[in-house]
This record gives sequence, structure tokens and C-alpha cells, in this order.
Amino acid sequence: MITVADLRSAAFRLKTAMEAEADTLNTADGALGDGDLGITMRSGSRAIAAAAEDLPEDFGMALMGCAQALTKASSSSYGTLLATGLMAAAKQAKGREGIEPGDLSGLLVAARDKMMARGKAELGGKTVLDTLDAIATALDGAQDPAAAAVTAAEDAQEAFRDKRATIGRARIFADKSVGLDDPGMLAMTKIVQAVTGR
Amino acid sequence: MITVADLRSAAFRLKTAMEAEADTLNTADGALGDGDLGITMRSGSRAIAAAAEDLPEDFGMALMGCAQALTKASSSSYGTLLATGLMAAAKQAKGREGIEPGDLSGLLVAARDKMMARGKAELGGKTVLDTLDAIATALDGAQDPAAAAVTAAEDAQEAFRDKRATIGRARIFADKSVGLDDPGMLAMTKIVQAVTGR
Amino acid sequence: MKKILNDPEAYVDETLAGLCAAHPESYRLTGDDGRVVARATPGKDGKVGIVSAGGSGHLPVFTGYVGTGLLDACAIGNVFASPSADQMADAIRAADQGSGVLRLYGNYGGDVMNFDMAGDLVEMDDIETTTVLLADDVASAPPEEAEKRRGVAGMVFAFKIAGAAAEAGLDLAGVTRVAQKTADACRSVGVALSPCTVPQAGKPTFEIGEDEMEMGMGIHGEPGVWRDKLRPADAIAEEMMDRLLADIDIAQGDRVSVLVNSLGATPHEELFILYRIVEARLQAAGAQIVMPLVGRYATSMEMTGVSFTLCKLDAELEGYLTAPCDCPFWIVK
Amino acid sequence: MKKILNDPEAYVDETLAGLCAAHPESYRLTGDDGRVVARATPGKDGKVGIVSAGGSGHLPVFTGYVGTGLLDACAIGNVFASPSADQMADAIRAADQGSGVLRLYGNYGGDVMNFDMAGDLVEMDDIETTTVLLADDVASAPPEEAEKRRGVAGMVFAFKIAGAAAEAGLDLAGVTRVAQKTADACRSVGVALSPCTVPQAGKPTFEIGEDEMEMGMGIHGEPGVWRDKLRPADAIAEEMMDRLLADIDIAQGDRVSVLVNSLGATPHEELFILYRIVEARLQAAGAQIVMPLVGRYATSMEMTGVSFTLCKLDAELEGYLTAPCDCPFWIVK
Ligand SMILES: Nc1ncnc2c1ncn2[C@@H]1O[C@H](COP(=O)(O)OP(=O)(O)O)[C@@H](O)[C@H]1O
Ligand SMILES: Nc1ncnc2c1ncn2[C@@H]1O[C@H](COP(=O)(O)OP(=O)(O)O)[C@@H](O)[C@H]1O
Ligand SMILES: [Mg+2]
Ligand SMILES: [Mg+2]
Ligand SMILES: [Mg+2]
Ligand SMILES: [Mg+2]
Repeated sequence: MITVADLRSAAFRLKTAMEAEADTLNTADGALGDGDLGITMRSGSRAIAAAAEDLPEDFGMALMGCAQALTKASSSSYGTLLATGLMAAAKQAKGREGIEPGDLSGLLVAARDKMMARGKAELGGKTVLDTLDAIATALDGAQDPAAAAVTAAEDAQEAFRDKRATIGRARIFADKSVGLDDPGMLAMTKIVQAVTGR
Repeated sequence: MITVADLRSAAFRLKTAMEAEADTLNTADGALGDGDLGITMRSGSRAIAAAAEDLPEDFGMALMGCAQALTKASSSSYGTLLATGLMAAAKQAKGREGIEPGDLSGLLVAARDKMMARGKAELGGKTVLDTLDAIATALDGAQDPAAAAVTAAEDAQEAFRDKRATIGRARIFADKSVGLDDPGMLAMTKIVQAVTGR
Repeated sequence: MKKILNDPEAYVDETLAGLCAAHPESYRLTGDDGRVVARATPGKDGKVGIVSAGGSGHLPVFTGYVGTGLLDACAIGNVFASPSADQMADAIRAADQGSGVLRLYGNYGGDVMNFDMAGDLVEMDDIETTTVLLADDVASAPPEEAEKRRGVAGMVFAFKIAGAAAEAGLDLAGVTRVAQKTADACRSVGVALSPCTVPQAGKPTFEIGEDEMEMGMGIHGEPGVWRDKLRPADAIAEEMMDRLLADIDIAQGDRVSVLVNSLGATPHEELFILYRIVEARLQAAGAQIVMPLVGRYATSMEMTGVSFTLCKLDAELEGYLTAPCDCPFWIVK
Repeated sequence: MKKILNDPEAYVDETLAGLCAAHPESYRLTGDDGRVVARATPGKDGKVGIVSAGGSGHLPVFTGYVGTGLLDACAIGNVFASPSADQMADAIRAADQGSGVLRLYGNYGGDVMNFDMAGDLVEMDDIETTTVLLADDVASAPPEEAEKRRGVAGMVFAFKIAGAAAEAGLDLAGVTRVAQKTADACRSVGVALSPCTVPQAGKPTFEIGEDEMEMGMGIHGEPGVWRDKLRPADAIAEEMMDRLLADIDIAQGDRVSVLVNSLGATPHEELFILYRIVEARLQAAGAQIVMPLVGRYATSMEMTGVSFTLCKLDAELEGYLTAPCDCPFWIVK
């Protein structure tokens, strides 16, 4: 079972990774956007790690605590979408002490759908949604969920690299975006690597 | 006899020299002042050279024409002082076709005095006034006026180098000015070199 | 691109503290965590509220334009980052005088998502809200996708005109209609010569050669249309006017206001040099210029560059544009 | 430090053309060679005239402050260079409404010599003139030689206060007395982080390391008091306040106005960060702050840096400072 203790240590790993990756993410976002994704993820993960010190025992409420910490720290597109997704997952996990690996796919689907509604975007648009979708699919019945998630994120990032951006700031430079990773997909790959410890 | 034709060719030599020395003079002035002396002398000498094309035959009026051209082009301290001096010399030379080398010292004294009154400054203050004073003295009875003028300007510049500035922007940094040439003295040396062709 | 600051994390809160300390007669800091600037003296009861929000680093946009005949309140995020939905909700509440609130702001993903969430939050308070988005940057999408464009300095016209409409007593639907008409009437384009530094990032938003410029660049350093050697002022102004006039019909007799705006470091001297061409082009098109604005109305801190905004007026918009307003950054008598 | 310009030789004339084109209701270009800016609508007959002059590159100083309750006319030179005596004489003539003209400007050699010459020139027109020089930069000479100091942003207070006194109908002696009292009441100090480029010189006015600043630097790049690593905003502000308060007595109950001024590139955000310390120091001294000014009031084109000016008020000065004025850069209602 994945418990709040696991969530807490994942939060600390996330913070360490995002401190290290902030420049990389800023640069990736700066290629076609405003170059703030590293700042978003650094301050967001710092806030989550700080909140992790005293999360409630209820797994759903703990996820909600993470979402609220993220919201306060960062309100860029990405921060807002992640918080939206976390809240959707939190709702499903509410009242439970922990979740089983088998629940993960469903939680991700809930998050993905809520994020689509919030950002008014479709799948296939070369955004973080596509990474989440790929992970949700890969997790469904996976033997080694951590490995499956990381591979799915990496593969999605690669599969979309040569597509055109359709959403957010990068959309304006859709032609130039061909061959460049979507910064939000890149960030999600790094997030998954960090939280799984792979 | 020094005629308006000589004045004209001196004006052209002055322009060529000042185009070449503008950066040097800006830099010298920038050490303790606002770094515009090269601009002043470049635009001033351009204006004089342009006016030189059709100066009146009267030597005094011709000098006045140079002074007015300078006034229009440049109103920094240095430009204003030079124009003031030229006007004083022009008054003395008015009504004459040309001047004798022996008149030069007297003309310079007239210029120097008017400039002292305009700038409310004394001799010995490490300014262009000291160079003019040294040249006036050296020209008095000189065999080779051109050589005497150049040497006097160079010597004055050197003699004052280690003194403290007392006038203008550099006065504020009197201590730092020790060891630095006064930019106005430096400019006068270059002016004298150019107009004498030495 | 050098900055005078203390802890980068404190940049925005210290800015707001100084803003309100210097102008206590105009601004009041409010909201749960002090990220909402509201009028020191609220608008009169029953006036439609106008609220804006966005990232810091654009003074006088956004908070500076809180004032009579302008905004009622504004939520402000970190530099170039949206404020949170909670902060926006606080700003909406501060702007409400019982007749509903117009959300008037620039088209950026983070701001839109959060203002949407904020709207959900204040529904519980029974505050009616409407939304008008500025999407005036012609360099950011072709006319067919005009609604996807970024919002830039056109915002200033929208604040002024909608603010005057609210002051004049129009109801929420009326103020919203006027604001939307203004948004539709604005076209902007910007050019950047050197970047600015976001305090929390600690390095410039983009890199550019000492002899280069970029046409169409966004106010956060988002890429533009082309990058090339720095051109003469008149050539830059001509191309900017070409791009604007290609995007909006300006006909003989039209009345147009124009904003020649410095992104920060570019001095007034250079704005006036550019203005000569703006005026010549509008005159050549037969337009009458109304109340031209030349100055720093919407900046990106110390970025070097300018933007031009055209705002095509009808009698209603012109009346509100030239009506009185009062904030420390802009007084119309 | 990148500039948007055409021919460097045309920088000033093009700036003036744009200034007057954008604000024809305020400014009129006059003088033999178009280097005098005068009020579009002259002050009322018999009002004492106030004229200033100096180099270009400091907008809104000098020409920007031509307006009601401010200057009547202004002669303007090339960037950072004095206008000629002839141009100044033209400005004096434009400012005259039959009751004499105050020459009000900063203490720089070229300006002083030329304004003196201009005074001689207008004697023939029977225009009575007086002179008040601003010498407010405490970094430029010790108190014993206070009259030798450079004139910097304190000028803005002198324009405002003397302008209101003239508008109120004081005679030449009275306006001159009030202007001199203001000049005596002002102390300024500046700090620079990066230079600007004089168009005709084509390169920066000084060089400074990417991590350096200079305390006490002049508005044309004249050297300051020390150069060192860039310090935090609060430390910079504290030292600037130390220097000002060491030079003027501010006692419990005094009323003081203050100008926190950007030299050009430094954004409003950072001025407000600095203002916190200015306010705290004046409050600690027991002073009451009156009408603080925070913004770009006296610049050096795109220079990065700030200046602080204190202006100690008595009831007369405060009355004139807070009186109405109107120009495109500054409205007091
Ligand atoms: N409407 C949206 N729907 C889904 N994903 C989005 C949306 N907008 C942005 N993103 C994702 O967020 C990333 C950019 O995040 P961020 O830098 O925070 O945006 P911004 O700075 O423009 O607010 C994109 O790479 C994309 O993956
Ligand atoms: N009052 C004065 N009397 C005599 N010479 C002066 C005076 N003021 C300046 N100078 C001379 O002019 C030089 C500086 O000229 P300039 O750069 O034009 O001054 P600024 O830029 O300060 O107006 C000085 O080096 C000095 O030789
Ligand atoms: Mg971004
Ligand atoms: Mg962003
Ligand atoms: Mg000089
Ligand atoms: Mg000078």
C-alpha cells in the first residue's frame, strides 16, 4: 500500500529533483514561452515539501494538502493544472489510509479529465495531458508500476517531440516547436522520475 | 603676414585633427568629467571648417565668423570659452587684412583675459587658461612662432599634470586629478599642433 | 539589466509595501496574504466593480491603475506569474459594490485558469462576474486566430474606457459590452532590444546580440516574428505601423488613439522619435489622433524596447477615454 | 544600453518634433533654430516668467516641465550639452510676460557661462532677469563648498515651487526668493549601476563591471564617491539617506518632501522597494513626509540607477509644492 509516509518521502525527492532541474526547465520553457517553468516547479515543490512535514493521515486529505500548497506557491498554467489534477485525485482517495498500486491508473484518469476541463484542452495537443494519459494507460495492470510510469512518460515525450504545439504560449510558434520537447511533458517526465525514485 | 587664406587652411587641418582625436578627448574628459570634450571639438571644428568656405576678407571678421560657427555648434564650457576668446581676438584684429606673427601674443592675451572673465577663473587653476597664458608668453618675440607655441602648450600640459584641478567638473575630484592631464589643456595642445601643422 | 533589490523572494511584497506607503491616499493593500491592491476610498455604492490581475513586473500595469475611473481592485502574482485563484477571489470581493464585477485582464493561460477558478469561488458570495480578455498582440497569432493572441499594452485603454463607463453608472452588462468593444478595437505590437531579469530566476529572460533586435516579442520575453540587426528608429516604426494597419481597418475620418509605450529602459526621447512616424502614418491613412499616450504605461521592468497600440474609437469609446481618471500614474482632468 | 534612433545628429531635433507633435496642447517649438520649447498657451500677462535650459537626455527635465504652474520656456542643447547663449536668449524672450524672467537651472559650467551671455543679450530687449542655480548633489562637494555642487533632480522641486509662486502672482524678486529658498532646501544623491549612451558619442558614458555600482555618480556619468560590488537595495537606500541626512538638519516635526527618482532603466518596482527605507528613515527622524514623488522625474536616458532628493519645507514652500500644475509629465490637481 502507498501511504502518506510514502507521499512525504516522494515530496522530498521531488523538491531535490526540482531544485536541480530548475534551470533546465526554465530554458526549455524559454525556447517558446516565458521561461518560468523551472521557477514554478522549484517554488511549488518547495511548498509541497514544507507542507509534507505535517500532512493529515487521510491519503486523500494529504493529497489535497499538497494541492493547496502548490496553489499558494505557484499559479502559472502548469502549477494550476497540477493542483487541479491533484485535487481530483484527492477527491477519489478521500477517507482512505493509502492507495493500492492498482488504483493509480484510475486516479490519474480523474486528474487528467479535470485538467482537460480546467485548461479547455484536448488530448493529442502535445501537453502534459498526453504524458498523463500515457502513464494512466501504462499503469493499468502494470507489474512494475514505477518502471511503467517512467517509461511511459519518456516515450510520450519522445513521441510528441516532432509534433506541433497547439496549446499555451508555444502554440504561437507551432512551426518552431517541431523537434522541441513540450516543457510541460519534460517536467512531467522529471516529476515521475523523482517521485518513483527511478 | 597671416591671412584669411591661412586661417582657412588651418581650419581644415583642425577639423581633420579633431575627427581623429575625438575619442581621445572624450576619454580624457570622461576620467573626471562628462566625457564630451571630443564631441565638442569634433562638431565645433566641423562647423568652423564649414564656415571657412566663405569667410569675409577682414581678418577680424573672419575670426568672428569662426567664433559664431563654434557657438552654434557647441555650447559646452570649452566651446563657449573658445568662442569667447576668439571673439576677443576678433575685436582686436577687426579692419585688418591679416596679422603679423608679432601680433599673436597680444591677441592671445586679449582672448585669455576675456575667457577668465567669462569663466570666472584665475590663472594657475589647471585649465586651458594656463596653456593660453604659456603660449602668449612664449610667442612674445619668438623666432619660430609655430614651434614656440607647440612647445609652450606641451610644456604647460606637463607642468600642470601633477597639480590638482580647481575648476569645472574635475574640481570635484581634485585628488584624483593629480597625475591626469586637464582635458582642456590636452585639447589646446592638439589644437595648436593642428593649426600650426607641427 | 542590473537590479536594485533585496531577497528576490521578497521583490513583489516589498514593491507593494512601498507602493502603498508612497500613495496611501490611493492604494490599500488587502487580501488574505496582502496580494490585492484596492482603492483606498472605494467607488460609490452600486458602481460596477472592475478587477484585474496578472503577474508583477509591469508597473503601472496592473496595480498602478487602481483608482478613480479605472480599476477597483487588482490581484497581483509573483513577477510574470499569475496570482492564485484565492487571491483573485479576494480581489473580486474587494471590487464588488453590489452590482457585479467585470474581470478585465490579459489572455494568458495561468491567469485565465485561475480567474475561472476565482469566479467559481465567489459564486458562493453571490457576486455576479463577467469576463473580458485582452488579446491585442498581433504578432502572437494570425487574424483568423485573433482570440488566441496574447494580451499586452492594449489593456491600458480597456482599463481607462471600462473604468469611465463604470464611473458613469453603466450596469455590469453595459460595462462589459464597452470593455469588449475596447478590447476588439485594440491592436498592439512590440519590439525588444534587450531583456529583463526576473528576480527569482536571477538571469535575463532571453539572450540577444549587442547589435540585434526582435520584432513582435512578448512582454515576458516570448519569441517574436523575426530577429535581426538593429534597424533605424524610423524603419522600426514603419514596420510596426505596417503590422498594425494590416490588422485593423483605419479609414479616412476615423478617430484613433495611440499608445507609444516603453517596455522600461527605452527613454522618452526615443519614444518621441518614434511618435513622428506613428503620427505620419495615421495622418496618411486619414485618421484623426485622439489623446495620444507616450510613455511607460505597461512595462517589463528594465526591458529595452517599445510597443505601439492603436485603439480605434467610436463616439462612445472616445467619451470614456477622455473622461476624468485619477491614479498616481495617470491623471485625466 | 541599446538605443532606438536614426542619425545621432538628429536625435534631439527628432525628439523635440515628436514631443510637440504628441502634445500640441502643451508645447510649442520656437526660437531661431527650433531649440526652445514654450507653453502652447502663454502664462497670463504680467506673470513672472520662468525659464530653464540644459542638455537633452534628461526627460522630463527640462522641456517636459514647460506647463502651467511650472516653466514658461526652456532652451535645450544637444544630449548632455548646454544650449547656446542665443538659444537661451530666445527662451528668455519667449518666457517674458512683461514682469521679468527667472533663470532657474543646474550648476554646470557651460550652462552658467551661456546663460550669463544670454542675460547680456536680452538686456537690450529691456527684460529684467534673475538667476537661481540648483546645486543639490551632496556627492559633488563638501558642505563648505556647497555652492560648487552639481545641480541634479532637486531641480524638479524648484520648477514646481517657483512655478506655483509665479502663477500665484509674486513679482520677480518674490519668485526668485522662493526659488532660492527651494534650492537651499534640496539635497540629492545618486547611485548608478549602468551607463547610458550619448548618441553622438556612440558608446557608453562610462564602464562598470556587471556586479558593480557607483555611489554618488553624476547624471552625465561624472565620477562618484565610491565604486564597489552591487549591494542590497536596503543597504543602498540606507547609505543614500545617511549622506542626505548628514547634510541637512531634519528635526522632529519637520515637513519634508522626497523624490525617489529613476535615472531611466531602473523600474518603478525597485523605486518602491527603496521607498520603504526612505520613509522609515524620515519617520525615525520625526519628519512628516509631504507629497512623495516616486518615478522618473529627471533621467539620464537609459542609465540604470536612482537618485533621492529631500526638500525640506516651510509653510510657504509646502503651499506652492502642493498647488496645481499641469504638463504632460506631471499633473497636480
Ligand atoms: N491549457 C492547457 N492544457 C494543458 N496543458 C497546458 C495548458 N497550458 C499549458 N499547458 C502545459 O503547461 C506547460 C507550460 O506551463 P507554464 O510554463 O506554467 O505556462 P505559462 O508560463 O504560459 O503559464 C506547457 O508545456 C503544457 O504542457
Ligand atoms: N570656468 C572655466 N575657466 C577656464 N577653463 C575652464 C572652465 N571650465 C572648464 N574649463 C576648461 O574646459 C575643460 C572642460 O571642457 P568641457 O568638457 O567642455 O566642460 P563641460 O563638459 O563640463 O561643460 C576643462 O578641462 C578646462 O580646461
Ligand atoms: Mg511558462
Ligand atoms: Mg508563466
Ligand atoms: Mg566635458
Ligand atoms: Mg559637457
